[in-house]
Amino acid sequence: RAAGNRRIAMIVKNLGNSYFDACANGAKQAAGEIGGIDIIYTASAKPTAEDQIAVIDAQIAQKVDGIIVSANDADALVPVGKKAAQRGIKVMSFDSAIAPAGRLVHLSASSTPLIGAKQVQMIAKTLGGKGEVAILSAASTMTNQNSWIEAMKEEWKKPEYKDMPLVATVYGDDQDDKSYREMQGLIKSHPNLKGVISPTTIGIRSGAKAIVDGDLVGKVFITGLGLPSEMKDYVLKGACDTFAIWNPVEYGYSSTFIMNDILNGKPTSEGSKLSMGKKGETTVGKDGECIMGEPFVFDKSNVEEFAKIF
Amino acid sequence: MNAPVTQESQDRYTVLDRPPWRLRDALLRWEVILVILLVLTVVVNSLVSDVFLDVYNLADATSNFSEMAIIALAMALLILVRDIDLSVAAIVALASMSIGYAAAAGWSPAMLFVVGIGVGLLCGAFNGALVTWFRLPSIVVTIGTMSLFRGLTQVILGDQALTKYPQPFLDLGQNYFIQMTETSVPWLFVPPVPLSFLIFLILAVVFGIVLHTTAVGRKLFAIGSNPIAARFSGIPVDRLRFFLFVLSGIMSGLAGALLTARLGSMRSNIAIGWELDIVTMVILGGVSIAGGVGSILGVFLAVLVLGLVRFGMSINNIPGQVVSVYIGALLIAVISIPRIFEKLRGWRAGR
Amino acid sequence: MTALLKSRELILALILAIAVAAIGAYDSVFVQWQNISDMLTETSVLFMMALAQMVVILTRGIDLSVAANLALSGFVAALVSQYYPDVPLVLMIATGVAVGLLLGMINGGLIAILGIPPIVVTLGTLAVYRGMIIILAGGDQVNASEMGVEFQAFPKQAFLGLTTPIWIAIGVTILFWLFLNLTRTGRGFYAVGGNPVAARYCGISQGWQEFLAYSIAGAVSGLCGYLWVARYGVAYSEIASGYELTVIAACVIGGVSIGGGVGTVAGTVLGALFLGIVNTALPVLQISPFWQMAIAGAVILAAVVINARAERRPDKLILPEARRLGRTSRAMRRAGT
Amino acid sequence: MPDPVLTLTGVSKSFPGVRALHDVSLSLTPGRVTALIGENGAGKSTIVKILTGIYRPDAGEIRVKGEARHFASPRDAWAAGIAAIHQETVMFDELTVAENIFMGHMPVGPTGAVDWAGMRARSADLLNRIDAPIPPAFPLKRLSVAQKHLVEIARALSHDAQVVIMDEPTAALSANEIDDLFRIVAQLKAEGHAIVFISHKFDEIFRIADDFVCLRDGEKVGDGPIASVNEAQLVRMMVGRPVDQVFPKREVPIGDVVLSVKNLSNATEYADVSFDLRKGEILGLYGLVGAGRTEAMQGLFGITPMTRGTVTLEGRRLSIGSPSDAIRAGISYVPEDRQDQGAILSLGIRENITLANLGKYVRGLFLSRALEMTETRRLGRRLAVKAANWEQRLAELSGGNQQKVVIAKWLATRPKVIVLDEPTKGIDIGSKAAVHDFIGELAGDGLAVVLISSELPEVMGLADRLIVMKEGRMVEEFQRGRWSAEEIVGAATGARKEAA
Ligand SMILES: Nc1ncnc2c1ncn2[C@@H]1O[C@H](COP(=O)(O)OP(=O)(O)OP(=O)(O)O)[C@@H](O)[C@H]1O
Ligand SMILES: Nc1ncnc2c1ncn2[C@@H]1O[C@H](COP(=O)(O)OP(=O)(O)OP(=O)(O)O)[C@@H](O)[C@H]1O
Ligand SMILES: [Mg+2]
Ligand SMILES: [Mg+2]
Repeated sequence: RAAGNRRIAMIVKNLGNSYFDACANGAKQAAGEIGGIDIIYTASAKPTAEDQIAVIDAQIAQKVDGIIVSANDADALVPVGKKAAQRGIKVMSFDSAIAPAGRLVHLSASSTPLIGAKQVQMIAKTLGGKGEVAILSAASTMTNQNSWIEAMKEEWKKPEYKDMPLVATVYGDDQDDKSYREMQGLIKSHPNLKGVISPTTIGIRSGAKAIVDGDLVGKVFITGLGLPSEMKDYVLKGACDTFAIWNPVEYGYSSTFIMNDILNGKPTSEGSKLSMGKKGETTVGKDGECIMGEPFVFDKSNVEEFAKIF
Repeated sequence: MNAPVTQESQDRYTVLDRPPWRLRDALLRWEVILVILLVLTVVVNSLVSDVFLDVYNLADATSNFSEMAIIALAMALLILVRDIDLSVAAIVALASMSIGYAAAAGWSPAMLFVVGIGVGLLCGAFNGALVTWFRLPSIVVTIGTMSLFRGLTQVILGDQALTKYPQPFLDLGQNYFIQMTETSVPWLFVPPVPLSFLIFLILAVVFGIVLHTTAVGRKLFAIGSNPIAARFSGIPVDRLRFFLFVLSGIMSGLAGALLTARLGSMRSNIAIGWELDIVTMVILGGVSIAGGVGSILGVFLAVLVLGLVRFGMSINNIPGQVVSVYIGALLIAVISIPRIFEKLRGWRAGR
Repeated sequence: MTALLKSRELILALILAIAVAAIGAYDSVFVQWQNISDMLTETSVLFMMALAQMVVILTRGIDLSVAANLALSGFVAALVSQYYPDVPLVLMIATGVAVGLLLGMINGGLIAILGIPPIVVTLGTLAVYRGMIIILAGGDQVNASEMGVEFQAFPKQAFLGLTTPIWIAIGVTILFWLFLNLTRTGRGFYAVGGNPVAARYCGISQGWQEFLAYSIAGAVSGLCGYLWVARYGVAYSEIASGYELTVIAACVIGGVSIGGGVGTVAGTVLGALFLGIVNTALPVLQISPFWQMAIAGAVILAAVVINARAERRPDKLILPEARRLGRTSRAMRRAGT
Repeated sequence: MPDPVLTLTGVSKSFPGVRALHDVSLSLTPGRVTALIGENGAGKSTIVKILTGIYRPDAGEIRVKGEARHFASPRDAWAAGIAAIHQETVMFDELTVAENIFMGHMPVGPTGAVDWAGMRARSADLLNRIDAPIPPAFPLKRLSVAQKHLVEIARALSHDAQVVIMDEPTAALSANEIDDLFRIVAQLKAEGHAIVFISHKFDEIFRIADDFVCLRDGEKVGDGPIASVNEAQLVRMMVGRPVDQVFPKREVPIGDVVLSVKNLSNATEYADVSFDLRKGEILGLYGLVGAGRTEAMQGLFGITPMTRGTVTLEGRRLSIGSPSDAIRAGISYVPEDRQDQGAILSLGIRENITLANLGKYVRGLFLSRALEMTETRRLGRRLAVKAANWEQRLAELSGGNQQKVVIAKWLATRPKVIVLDEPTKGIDIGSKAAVHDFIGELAGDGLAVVLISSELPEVMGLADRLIVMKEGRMVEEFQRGRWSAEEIVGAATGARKEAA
């Protein structure tokens, strides 16, 4: 690394996950645009708070300038976040938040209510507002999935969904085989099931595969948060009508720009504005929450084009 | 008569008090290999990175493995007597959850530790009872209780996290228990020490003394070497094994309390997968999985080697899974060294 | 052999039948053909992995690296499919098997030649194999759309109402049965695990038997790696993580003794079936997901306790009256005729 | 005399720190039984293992029918026509009788598949040949020790070997089974096999052997036809000095009753065992193998606690639930199964000897190595344990020396009552004298001894009183001087009762 460069560590939940790889690519892109920044992209072997703390400790030991984290646990990372702050290291979270006490700002891809509402709206549109729906989530311990499910249930209270009851919530633990089995179980135990929402990239791809494999295309639809490269086939085959996600490349990109502003001494109090490079600006909200934008919706018309990118 | 016969037989063989000291034997001792490895780790790390030899960094590094290391002490004794406890991480979860609820009910920090240790004790007793009463292999029982204990945590906790703890309790886990104190001499100072590492140090000394110098320790070696003969020698084999499972539960409960204080939050996946890391520590420490062989010093050294290798690699930004590859390779390589020497000696002798 | 020996499998089969009947009575979906077929397909990998693990355990060993091996060899097979889509499917599967075999041979070599305890070797290679996936691909994964169509379609094809994974599992099971019961090498596993010293005195090479056992476990893991990756349409470092313990649990439920030398193909198949049913029945029965792990744990414990009861040796029957009542003499007479 | 079928010339073998064999030569002739004799650790079993391809000699040559052979594995030895019954039990408990007989050389059919039916048929033939009607499909774990032994013999025969080696085959057998075995040996001899027979019992050697080879400390010190030597000469050759051959009975005053056992019973193994044992008394317990002596005494010792009956020691009712209860009360038990129940092979001599009463060596909180060492040296020398040093692991000692260490362990507990279960099983003649002397001395010091032995001369030489057991019950009691070998064996087999 060039001497005098700033070092920003991007610490994600786990490696070998194309979503986070895309985020890191975005971060490197931003670093190139800004100049004078080195990105350290790393993660622990297991997606647990304990292991992530060890990785953050190693970054603190190196006295990096800033740390961007996708947290495995919101509260458990607070102490280590505070320790970093004490040693003059700026901490922010993206994707999956650290509780406010442990970081300066959190960049949400989109607002939680919006993400939740969006997914309910997507399945309602696909099903025409009629039919049983279930949720296939990641592990029951994952904070962002849980808060989206809360938001979905909030949206569900609206009268237009009265013919579209939520019948079950199951957990595939972000493992393909378990998600697949849970999906099969859902289909069998709820013969009238029409739709499934899966707010996780692993859940949605395994769920879609179970639909295709079970010859249920047209009978059951899945939606949720997925990656175009993984979902392309299933959209084309019809297991999935629409799904959403933000662009993870942009997500990493924006986070890096925000961190750059913080390192440059920009205030992070409520109401201050932080740059997201060519994505514009974001305004810091309550508890240091920032929002990148709206989730982007994919369907037959655009999925192939984006599949080439992420 | 035959009195002279026995008189004569006293002097028939000269039997030495102990084997003659040989350099090769000493060098091939497990602990010596580990010391060399430890020195190597420190030297290489401090050459590669200038932030390695920093007392605060090292103190932080110890807090990341001390809880596991505490459990490893009990696991070493279990493996020594040919048992194993794969449910330790699940016990940590169950204990941590109980602490979470007790904290929410407003219990004092001391009581939280008591709760953690108490729950651990119960879990350990459950394991011990299944293993000794039903005469089941411990690896099988604890694979079952591993699911059962963590499953119970999930049943009770669902998707919730427990995050309310009294501040003094959190301070125990998050601040240094002994503060850095410098003296007028630059190289003479009291380093900062986290509570968990301090407890590990004290326990390691206690375990080492009990195992290597007391009658109980000798009995454990006997059980590990031949449990049937040990029973015939009047050693309460099942009672001691039961006790070791309880001990393993207690250590897991204690580790659970320390971990909860350090994290300030717990979910049902806390400490997941620790069991294999702990077994790795014990095995690298030279405790034989076949029973009857091992030392606490070895386990202590292995804990430091593993912890510092891991820390050293992460400050060089090597990702977690790649670190695991090195650790796995290290484990096999180190265990192979004496065997390769033996083979070589055998070949040379054969020729 | 004698009915006495088979009693353990009988008990297990009985429990299984009762469980299926009870679940079926509670929810008829469970006993519909579609569900049973799905269940068998899902369990077929477990069948094969458990059988291979059984051979390892027979030699007093244990292989903790099977799941990591499955992930790595599945990943390599997927890479072949991604970069050389024109390679015939058979060769892709063969690649998976070959990689698995190689990894198994590494385990076997370390264990048999250097004499390192199996748990140590496989604990080490477990981390190494899984990490190799990250190193190999720089963190990339292979997605469904990147794998060949045929590559993914194969595990879904059905003949005579059964999918290919089921047929493969049946074939592998028969092979294992023939191998373990009708070959000298097969009986050698029992000898080496039952009494290693005695096996040595009988001219059976412990090292060779061990090497073979881990190689077999490796090759089967490779085959299952392909099936897994093709079935779930994704290959990356975390697939089948923690699966090794499920495989061992299946063996143990099936009555394979961790102490070595004891275990049958029938028992292991029943053990795998048992876990397969538990894993697939819980979602179908709409049991709260939070309960699933606890129930699985309780079931494993119950199964091993029952097994231990069934296996408990009768005391020595020295007193004539005890012998008259005892089973030993009766069984002896039966075996004699 | 026919040509030798097998010759061994200049064979040497060392283990780390031990020279087990040095320049040993011997030859075996068809139709003759060669006895291999020597003290514990003399190297007898090492020769057996070299002949069966388990160890490779460091130097020397093996010739079979004049042709030099190298045995890399037991298979090579079988191929050369050599089969052995080893000193260690070499059996697979979980497999069937037929598999035990044919493990390592199972018959295969044309497809390469194991021919189970053929294997069972051949097993049945072999077993019939030695009058042992054990069903070949029967699981081995359900056989008695004697039956297992027959299976081992059948296995040795299954190779169609010209040379059959038996390493202490009689150590675990009682008189009747030994007679059966000798019948088989005679039959093999008549069929033209060359037989190697290893035993520490001289009566057996003189009964069955034609030639002898004597080893001392790994070297051959004599050989020739057995008729050319007498027992005293053999012993001198073996030990290197004269040893008094008769088991001398020490006359000691018999004191008050120490132990009183009434109606000791459990459900399946023994019933109504009752006796009084006095200070200084040696009570013999005789019976066929499998008569339940071991089980009854293990019941007394708390291994498989009795279900009925009372045990009174020095007037105090005991309730013994575990060995530690028994040891605390002052009862010790030297088990018959050295490898599993007696010796802790991976621990050293010192650690073994002090194990049963560790409390005695504790100073403050810690074990005192010095105290342990004193006791180890005292007992080790007393029993003439042959070892390089007192820390040597038991695994590296010969079988007989292991047994001595196990006896030393129990003597170290200084009990009031000691039960010795086949204490001299596998012990050489010199050490046996030492053990016997020691037993006498213990009695002289006021210890009460129960001696289980399947060796009739031993019990008759040492015991003050003799109880014979059969099928889990006491059948007769004899007083010293008022017994004969015929009466005792008759009681043990049941022949006596039927005659009466
Ligand atoms: N595997 C081994 N490693 C080291 N030393 C050994 C080994 N096997 C035997 N020895 C040593 O070799 C010597 C000869 O042992 P061996 O077993 O042949 O004696 P033996 O004559 O059969 O005695 P016994 O009558 O007690 O059976 C002994 O000193 C023994 O300690
Ligand atoms: N039927 C059997 N099943 C399992 N193990 C047996 C059986 N018979 C004997 N054994 C084993 O062999 C050892 C010796 O038993 P043995 O047949 O000599 O009976 P015993 O009661 O010890 O004879 P004795 O009364 O002559 O001492 C026992 O310790 C036991 O473990
Ligand atoms: Mg011998
Ligand atoms: Mg006996």
